[in-house]
Amino acid sequence: MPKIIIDGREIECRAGIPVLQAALEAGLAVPHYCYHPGLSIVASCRLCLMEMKLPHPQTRELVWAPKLFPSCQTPVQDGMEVRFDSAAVRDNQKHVMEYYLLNHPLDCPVCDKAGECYLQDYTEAHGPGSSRMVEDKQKNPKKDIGPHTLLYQDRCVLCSRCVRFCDEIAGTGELAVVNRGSRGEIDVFPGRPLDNPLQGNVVDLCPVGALLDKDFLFKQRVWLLRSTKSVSPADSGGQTIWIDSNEQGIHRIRPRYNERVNEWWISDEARFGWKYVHRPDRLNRPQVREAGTMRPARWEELPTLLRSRFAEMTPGASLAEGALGPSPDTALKGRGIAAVLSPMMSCEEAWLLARFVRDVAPQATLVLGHVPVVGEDQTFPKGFTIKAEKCPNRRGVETILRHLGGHTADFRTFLGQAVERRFDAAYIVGGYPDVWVTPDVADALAKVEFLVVHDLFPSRLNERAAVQIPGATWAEREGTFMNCDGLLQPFERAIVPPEGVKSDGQFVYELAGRSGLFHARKVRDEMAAEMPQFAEVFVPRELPKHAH
Amino acid sequence: MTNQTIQRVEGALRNPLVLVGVGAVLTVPAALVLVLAFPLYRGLLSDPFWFPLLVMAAVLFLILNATAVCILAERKIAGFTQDRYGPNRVGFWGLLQPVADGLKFLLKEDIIPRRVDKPLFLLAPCLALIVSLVGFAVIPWAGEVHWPWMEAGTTVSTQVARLDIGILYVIAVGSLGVYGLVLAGYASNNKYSFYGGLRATAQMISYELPLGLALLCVLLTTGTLRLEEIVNQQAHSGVWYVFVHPLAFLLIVICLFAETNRAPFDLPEAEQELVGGYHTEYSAMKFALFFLAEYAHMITGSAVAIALFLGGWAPLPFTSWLADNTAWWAMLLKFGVYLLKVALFIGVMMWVRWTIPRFRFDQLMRLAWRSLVPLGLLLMAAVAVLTLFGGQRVWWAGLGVNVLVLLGVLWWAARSKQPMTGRQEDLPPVEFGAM
Amino acid sequence: MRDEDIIVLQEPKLSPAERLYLPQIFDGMVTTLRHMFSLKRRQQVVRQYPEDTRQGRGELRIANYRGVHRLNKDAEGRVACVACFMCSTACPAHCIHIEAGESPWPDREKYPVKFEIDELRCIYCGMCEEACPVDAIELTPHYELVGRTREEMIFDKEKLLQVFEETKHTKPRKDPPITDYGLTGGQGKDVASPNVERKV
Amino acid sequence: MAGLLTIILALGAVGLFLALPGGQARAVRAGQIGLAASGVGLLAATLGWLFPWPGANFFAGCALVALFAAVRVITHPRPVYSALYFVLLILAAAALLVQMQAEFLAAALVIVYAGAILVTYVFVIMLAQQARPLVHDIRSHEPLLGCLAGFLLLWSIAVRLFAAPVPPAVPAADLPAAGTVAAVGTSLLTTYVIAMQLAGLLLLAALVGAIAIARRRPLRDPLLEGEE
Repeated sequence: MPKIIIDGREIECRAGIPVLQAALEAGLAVPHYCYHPGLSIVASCRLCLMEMKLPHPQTRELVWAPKLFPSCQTPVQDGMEVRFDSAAVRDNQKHVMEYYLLNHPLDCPVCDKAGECYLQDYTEAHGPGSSRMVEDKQKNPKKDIGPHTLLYQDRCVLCSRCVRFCDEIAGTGELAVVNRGSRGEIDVFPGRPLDNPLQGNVVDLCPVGALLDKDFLFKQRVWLLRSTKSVSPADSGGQTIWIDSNEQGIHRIRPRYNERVNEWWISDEARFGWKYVHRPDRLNRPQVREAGTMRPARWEELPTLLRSRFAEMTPGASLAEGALGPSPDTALKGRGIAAVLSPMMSCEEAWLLARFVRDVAPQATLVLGHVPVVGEDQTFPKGFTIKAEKCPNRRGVETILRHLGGHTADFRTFLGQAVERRFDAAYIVGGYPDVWVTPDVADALAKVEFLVVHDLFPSRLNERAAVQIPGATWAEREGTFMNCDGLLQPFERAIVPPEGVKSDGQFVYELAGRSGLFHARKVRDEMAAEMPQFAEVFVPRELPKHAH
Repeated sequence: MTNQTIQRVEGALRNPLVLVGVGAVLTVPAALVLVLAFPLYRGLLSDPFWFPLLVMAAVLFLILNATAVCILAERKIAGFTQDRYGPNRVGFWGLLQPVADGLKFLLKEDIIPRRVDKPLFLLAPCLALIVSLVGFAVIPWAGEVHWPWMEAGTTVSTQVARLDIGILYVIAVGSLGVYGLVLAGYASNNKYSFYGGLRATAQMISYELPLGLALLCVLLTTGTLRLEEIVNQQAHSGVWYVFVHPLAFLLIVICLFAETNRAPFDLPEAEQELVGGYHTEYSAMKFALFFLAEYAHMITGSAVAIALFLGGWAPLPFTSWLADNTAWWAMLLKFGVYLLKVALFIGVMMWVRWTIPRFRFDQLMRLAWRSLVPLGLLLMAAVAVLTLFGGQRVWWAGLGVNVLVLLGVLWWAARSKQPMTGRQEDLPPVEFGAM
Repeated sequence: MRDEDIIVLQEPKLSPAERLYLPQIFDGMVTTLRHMFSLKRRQQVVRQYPEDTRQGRGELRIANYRGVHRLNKDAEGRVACVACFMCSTACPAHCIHIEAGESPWPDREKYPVKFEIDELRCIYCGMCEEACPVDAIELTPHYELVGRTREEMIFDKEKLLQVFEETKHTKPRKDPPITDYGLTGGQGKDVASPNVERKV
Repeated sequence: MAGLLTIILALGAVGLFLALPGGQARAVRAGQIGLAASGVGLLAATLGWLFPWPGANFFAGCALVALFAAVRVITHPRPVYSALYFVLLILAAAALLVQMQAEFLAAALVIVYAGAILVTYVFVIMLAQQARPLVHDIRSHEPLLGCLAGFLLLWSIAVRLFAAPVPPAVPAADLPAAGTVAAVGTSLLTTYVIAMQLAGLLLLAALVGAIAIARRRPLRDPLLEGEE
């Protein structure tokens, strides 16, 4: 571990990183635009310049060198001494800032970046308070450079982060700096728009408001948003994200740094895939079929109803005796009952539901629900992978099922058995953003007499369900997902479920016969007592502002 | 009714001519009926059983309506004191405001909160009103009257119940007055109401003592408990007992304020602390009953105080004019005088309400127990000694004793380190809690 | 806190009469009595509101009275607001709700698709007016604000613009350049050109 | 006659025993029926008394109200209601006293009991009000012995009363004015002067004792004491 001295403070840092990175990790707010730890270093913004002690050419004595060095391009060396709090450094920052603002329009009130804009923040912290520019500012047209992205060329500071991202991370290289000097600008090739599965990241990367998300354009001011730590349900990789919401509505999703999964990036599926949360056709009240027609039910009556109906379906002894003890009936108890645990469920919910079903019917069949797979895993040059498995918690549910043992089945087998009318009752959990009830699934489940459907949207099961329970999306729940590599990551609730909907966790908590509020953490502690896999969750470290 | 209709009716009501017209239209048939039925009610008027009841009915009618007028007067006085006009929108000079208020009370939603003690909740306002009304039974409204058609020398009394215990009856009934408030506070199942009820109990029990003591001073002088006797004595001698016992009168007035829960002693309904006190949960007519009870209580209280100290129906002090006149016009005059005195008394009570800020509860209790009770005891002892030596025969003797006691108290107050009320250093800060 | 910082106040010494409080009470009663009978004071102080308004007496400071809001229109009659959310950010009562959209006019980017002020929630502090970079939102001297329902008291964009129409004669708009954003001192060229160059 | 009376009173006593708070709802209901039957029987038995002189009906009405209130005082499960029935009892008793020309006693009874003591009771009950009634509030103490004692007392009085002839109608004006304030005062200050003085002394002692108990000791502040 090399030690360097920054502003007279001795700092221990990782070997081989640039001084800028060391300073940022030490908590210094060094301004910078072009540097990004995930990208190659170009040292073009000249804002992170520092003073450094070098040996005097004659005396070999260490003295402050007369020129400034880009801290992003200078790797740390043991014993080196640099400083950022000198007059020269501050002068440089001020002048560079003034330069950046020569042509930058002052339209912060309508700029979507305002509030998280490096230019704004640095101007306030380091820059001049006024511009000496008397000429007309250069004006460039807005450019529509891709299906998701707009480029406001006026606001661009030519840090080239977006260009490097497309070259290095996405490997598609759509963006380039065209022209040179003061005419330089970011552009795409005619006919080759910025359109790759990671394209949304360039908006986050852009330190100013030059690249904007069409989706988020004009929607909100960023200071109104509340960021919640979450995990993307888009694929089984477990990309960590921030959910930015306001007034119980999601407005955008941003990557959350995660050294073990997605680093600074997320896929577009994770970024733009949340729209289904606000679909107007979501189920919003529980319904119970009575004499062939569905009637609205109260949430409070469901636990008793389900419990008693499942108990009825259990042949043999009554529920009161129905512990796991070796009674002659045990062999039969609950053979005709199945619970389909969706890989969209969190580990806690899956566990509570599985336990409930096994509690009522010890011989019930537990099924891992439909696992949607689309194509192949897609790996990008620097290793970022988009998983083919489009559900977040297949592995978590599997772990639970394996632990609980007994009768388990996969979804196909279950459907096959259902067709053979092996099941009298089944509790089906959906929660998928897309249509998952294909006609054959619907037909197979139609053979189940007492079908409980816990899902987000109306589907073909509507006509067949005996009880229909509206589900909540992941943004409305809390819990943990286990990604395909077994990494257990918690996510928090960002918004409340729509009116009439109870979060899945709370419902299964009450279904399991418990009272009070569902706290994922407490349930997880219980699970951990039985399953060591759930003892530790992984929470990536949080980066300070502007320090990525 | 449409808005326009309402506006038109309102506009019409504001016109004094319309009022006069309506009044005339109502008065003429009433007068006709009275004249035609004269022989019928002549018998009633001269009957010693029925006539007082008629007086009672008239008085009750007057008082129940006077309450409405009182509310208007209260608001007007409040307005005037605060350099405002008070209600002046409904009717000429706001005169129909009581009608509007009454209608509002009738038409408002009558809420019975879910978790109240329902029987008691309903009983409380009735109790409060009943208790404040039955006190009128012993008020000698206008002495005796001799109707022209009666035999010479016979009279009928305008007093309903000529009880031997007169004033004791008033005290007995008055002491029941607290139940309405306490039950309202208890039944409402609301902590503010509850505090109001507790405060009412403590306050009324405490102030009954000095009230009784001050009454005793007068009774020692009068030698009778009968209110009609006491008024007669004053009317004949012309010496109203306020001149004999000014200090006792002062005590009685202070206690009356407390007993009727009027400012500055309106702790049971202190809005700033207790929302509305014991009647927080009451609405519509049930609230109106409390309102009515408060004003009826004020009227009873002041009528009793007037009978005891201010000569009852006697029109002028220091003369025995009208004292023995039992003519019907004299009776009417006396009655008018009595009502005028009551009105003035109530006017003063309102005037005080809008002048003096509310006491703190500990101050209130301290005033009763540390100032008024000792003062009353002292005064009563002094008057008792005086009476023993026949001091009731000369009226200025009582005055002298009162002045002496007052001077003595002043002297004591001058010597003592602490003020009679207010902060006292050697005591723990909270004595009676925040009830 | 040191001992010498403590100032011990001597309570005023009360005379025996003052300790009885009665003289003070009578004093106070005389005061209130005097007020009760001073018709002149009453007439000076009280306004008979619907007939006698502040405006009628010329006492309303039109320039700074904070009454109902209005949304100003620019010289061409378009809403002046650029939907920057500054007012709703500054609003301490959270009574302003804006939904922004792409402006249909070439000289600016954003405009409010929806602009609602809950006049019942508003505390009329004037912070929105202070925050507005284009002087689009203003408080007017109009204070007679009544409604029969809560919904009626949520003023939408049309209603707020209507208020402007009604009050523009009593309180004219200052008419600053709309694209200024209050930041450059009137340099009206700072906004990105609305002509989108299609690259796709 | 005496036998019938005994049966009626015994019915009342059993009814009272059952109706006392703390029993089963059905038993309470039965007890109430028993009490009502007993009351009706008593009314029927005294029917001969009811009309001999004007005002007797009023007397009987007040007496019945007093009896009913008295029963409710001990059978009502909620202390506040018990206290209020006590107030009703006092008022009915006062009315009876007024009937007997003892106006002073009536007034004194109302002032002292209803106006002071029971108000204090209500005050205390309200202050000590628990979330739910306490055991000693909802369960009567020694119900059997109490009912038995009450029954015996009532029985002996009733039997003696009914054994005597129906009292003659005495016009109110002819009754000796023993209950007037003057008469009461005179007898208090002549015949019973020593008793009254003793009672006064006793009350004074009680007052002094109450003050001594209730007096608050000044808070002892160690800092201040050190200075002294």
